[in-house]
Amino acid sequence: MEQNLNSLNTSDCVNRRNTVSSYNVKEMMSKKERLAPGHRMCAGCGATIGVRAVLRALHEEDHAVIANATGCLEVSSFMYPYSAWEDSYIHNAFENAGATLSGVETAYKALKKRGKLPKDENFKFIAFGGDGGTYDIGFQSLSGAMERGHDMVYVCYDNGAYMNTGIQRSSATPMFADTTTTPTGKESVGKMQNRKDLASIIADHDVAYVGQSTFTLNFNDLHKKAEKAIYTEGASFLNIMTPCPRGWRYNTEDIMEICRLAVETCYWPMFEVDHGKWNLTYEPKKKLPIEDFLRAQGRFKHLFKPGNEHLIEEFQKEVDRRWENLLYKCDR
Amino acid sequence: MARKDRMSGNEAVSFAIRQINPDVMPAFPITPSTEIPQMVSTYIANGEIDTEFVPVESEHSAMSAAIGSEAAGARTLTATSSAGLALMWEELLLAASNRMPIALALVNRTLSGPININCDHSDGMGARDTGWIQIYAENNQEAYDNFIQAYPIAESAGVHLPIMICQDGFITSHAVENIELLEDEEVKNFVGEYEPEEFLLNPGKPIAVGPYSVTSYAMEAKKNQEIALENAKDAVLKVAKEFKKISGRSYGLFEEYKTKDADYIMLLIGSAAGTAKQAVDDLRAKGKKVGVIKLRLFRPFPADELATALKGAKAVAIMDRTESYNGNGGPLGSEVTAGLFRNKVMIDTVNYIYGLAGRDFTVQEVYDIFADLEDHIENGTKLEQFKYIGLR
Amino acid sequence: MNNGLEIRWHGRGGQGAKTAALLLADVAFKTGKYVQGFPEYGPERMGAPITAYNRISDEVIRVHSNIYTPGLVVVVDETLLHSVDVTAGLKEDGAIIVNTPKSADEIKPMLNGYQGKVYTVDARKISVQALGKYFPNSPMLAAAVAVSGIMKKDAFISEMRASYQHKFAKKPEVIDGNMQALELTYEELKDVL
Amino acid sequence: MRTDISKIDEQTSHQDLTEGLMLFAGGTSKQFHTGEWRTRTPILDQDLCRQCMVCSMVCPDSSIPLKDGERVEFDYDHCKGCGICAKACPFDAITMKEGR
Repeated sequence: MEQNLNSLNTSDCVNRRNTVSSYNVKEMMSKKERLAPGHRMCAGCGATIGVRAVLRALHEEDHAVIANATGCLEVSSFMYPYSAWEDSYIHNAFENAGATLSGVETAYKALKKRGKLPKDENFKFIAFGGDGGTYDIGFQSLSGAMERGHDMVYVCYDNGAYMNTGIQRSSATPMFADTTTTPTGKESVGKMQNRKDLASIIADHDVAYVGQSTFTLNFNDLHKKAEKAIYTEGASFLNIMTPCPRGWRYNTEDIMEICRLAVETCYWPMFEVDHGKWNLTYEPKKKLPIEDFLRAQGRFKHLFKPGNEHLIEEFQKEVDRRWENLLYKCDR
Repeated sequence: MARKDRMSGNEAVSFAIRQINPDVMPAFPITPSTEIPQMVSTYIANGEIDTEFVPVESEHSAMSAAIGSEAAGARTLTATSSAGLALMWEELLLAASNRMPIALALVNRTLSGPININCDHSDGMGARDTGWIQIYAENNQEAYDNFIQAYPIAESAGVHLPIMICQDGFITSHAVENIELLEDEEVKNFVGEYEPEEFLLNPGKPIAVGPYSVTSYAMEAKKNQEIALENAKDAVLKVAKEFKKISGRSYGLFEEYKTKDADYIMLLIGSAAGTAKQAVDDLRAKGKKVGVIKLRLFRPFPADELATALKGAKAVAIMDRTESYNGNGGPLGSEVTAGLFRNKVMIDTVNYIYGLAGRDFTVQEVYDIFADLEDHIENGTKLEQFKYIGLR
Repeated sequence: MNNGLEIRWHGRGGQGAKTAALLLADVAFKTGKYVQGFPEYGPERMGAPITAYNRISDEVIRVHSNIYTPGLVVVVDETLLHSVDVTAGLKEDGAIIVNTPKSADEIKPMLNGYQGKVYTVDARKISVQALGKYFPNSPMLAAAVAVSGIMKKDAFISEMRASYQHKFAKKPEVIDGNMQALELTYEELKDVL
Repeated sequence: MRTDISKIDEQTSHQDLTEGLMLFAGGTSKQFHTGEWRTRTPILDQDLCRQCMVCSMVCPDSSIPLKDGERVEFDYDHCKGCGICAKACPFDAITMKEGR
């Protein structure tokens, strides 16, 4: 386990300094930036933090083709004639980043085979989609691409709702979240269903590699998973929690704390499935109560009204159940 | 040298694909086009071609993957029919707006509902405004010849648009008929290598495809796409001219059959044209001045050229093998009459809907239609301008 | 269509009537004719009545409609006579071939008063004798060629040998049986043609 | 045929736009200055900075560049002033100032 290298404790500077130096952050950060500034994402957006972390895992000598599902990231990062992408980039539609990139990857195979591309130039293939384009409308296309085993990585930047269209619920939205299609009211306490566990579903496609991660202060966990996903032959999937200050209703600067709480409460477990082997990549020393994560966000404000304690209990039960289930899968 | 053979329309298109050996083919099976991906897969399995086949999980993904592959710099095609084309609809628009010269073998079949597997043109006509070049075939020979001309047209400078090569489901796709095939080498030379100037997989020369566009650019982009589609008309003629050199077979925007002195002309698309030509021969033998125009290129639509070709006729039967549900006729009827009006060719027209969902269209019905037109002109019999034929 | 022959096949899904029609197109093509072979398609599965067609001509064939006034009808399954009007539109100077152990005279009353020529072939007997199994399409194909006279027997036999050698390259044991079935069919029809 | 986006703006006529609105170039967004959006501005105290690079990692706008292995001044042309870097800095070397 790597949790020692991967501490999330923001109050311990010394520990953090050790952590940071342990995977040569300087070297990592000195790499050429592959996501240019000047894109139109909201100030404080989690998605582009995630994109940058994933792209840093690309080896500098390798080229990439990035595919992007319609969503915040796409409309903000390639608004004609401004592209934030230093690599080749293709946006096609909302529901088909998986299929589109599988076409690109197949073309690469075909052109390489026929000697139409330089032998010594390598391309990697990375798709980015939000949870709408991944869990929901793009699910079939993703499932198909994963099942066919294209040598690509599909990265879901999961911010738990359709943020691009104005914070409508998705199947990744957590239970009880207040969204514009699950608004709270006299007869409603927000979304009624638990979120879909997409990382497990993709793992059950028997793909080469699946990783679930989010932002830790040193980004070591995410970096390693991204590198494994990109450089493991075959289809890989990364599920990255990328908070959305607008949809979750927190102050932009708090993003790292939100991520820490998600992980420490076991709301967002950090794990990977490497060729079918489940590994827990981080285990909190002391699991925090879920209300710590919920309280930090405006979308759960109604849960803290008197009389709604049972809802938080229910949420906690679900988190516990999923965590136990994960421990079992990871043979812990 | 030409080789005489016999094969079905699906076999003919698959054979053309074998001779072209494109880079990538994503496809999902649907009757009656299913045989095409099957046959291509068999060619690949036998090592006759080395196209990469992507067995996608839907037609939407087929066209999505095709766009990805074409943008990546690979010559790409797919095949489909009916609901498959309908499921692709969003992607058809994107293939065109992204200016991807993808080829699609469309085996025409009616759209649901009711669900039915037989031929009409509701699928192709439903996609008529997606920005694709559309070419229709009368028989297996034309399906083959058109497919060989597809890439040279689509990849032409100033065009760069996707192309749909259509043939009638079952009627030609599953009917074995005589055909003349070109030699592999002739086809290979004719189609040539695909060498796009800019593509995703060009190391060190990144491109970006599929932007969000604010209004200030989007309308201009659509105009550019329209210009490219207009340019396709010249490309179709130019490629046809070259094709004649290797095949001896002539193609244009449409075929005029005994129309020069014709008083009555039937204008139609696809396999029924052959039936109509047979009827014209029979009627000519009886002294009737009748003719047929078979439209080959439906998109871009040769409105002016058709108006000129129809100018001398007394009346025209415009045949649509699809219902438009607009209360005003079929797509061919609407477009031809608009073209006639704009060119101030004021002749009588009747727009017939025929052959929906596989309803047979017979020589006898062609006789009947010409008789109706003649009766209308000679005796002043009133004739509805929009009617069904072959309906119980 | 001038100077051509139009043939309609009646069979049941899975019996090979469609294949027989395509094989007949193949054979006729080899003689330099213009041909068409096409089934009438629906979602029918095994056992349902199906129809297939052939046009064979010395001139280019352009008509793409079904055949309504055939010169020859081939019935691959006798039981269809009860449910399908197999002689509909059949020309009186044409002919019908029925796969049955019965004689032509026994079949005639079942044909809605059809006055043209009637031939019968016991394809089951022939097939079982030649192949050990019931595959009616080789005998019925031979009968169609023999009755229509679209090509001479010798030419037909040699064409079919080549065709079977190609088709059954991986199952050579089937070739001789099929060839024998063709011969037996000619034998059976010898006296009536 | 590489795209020079300085020749493309909202007045450009249709003939002069790129085919299919494709862009034959990468990273052109640098020419769009999102720093304009900023209402709070991060300020670095060089003395407190230990060059741990956390700020650069957490920046959503790629606006904390490195030079020769050291973080240099903020890219104020693009920084939107979200404040993530200031909060994440383990050494309190970044403070947010109101205004641009």
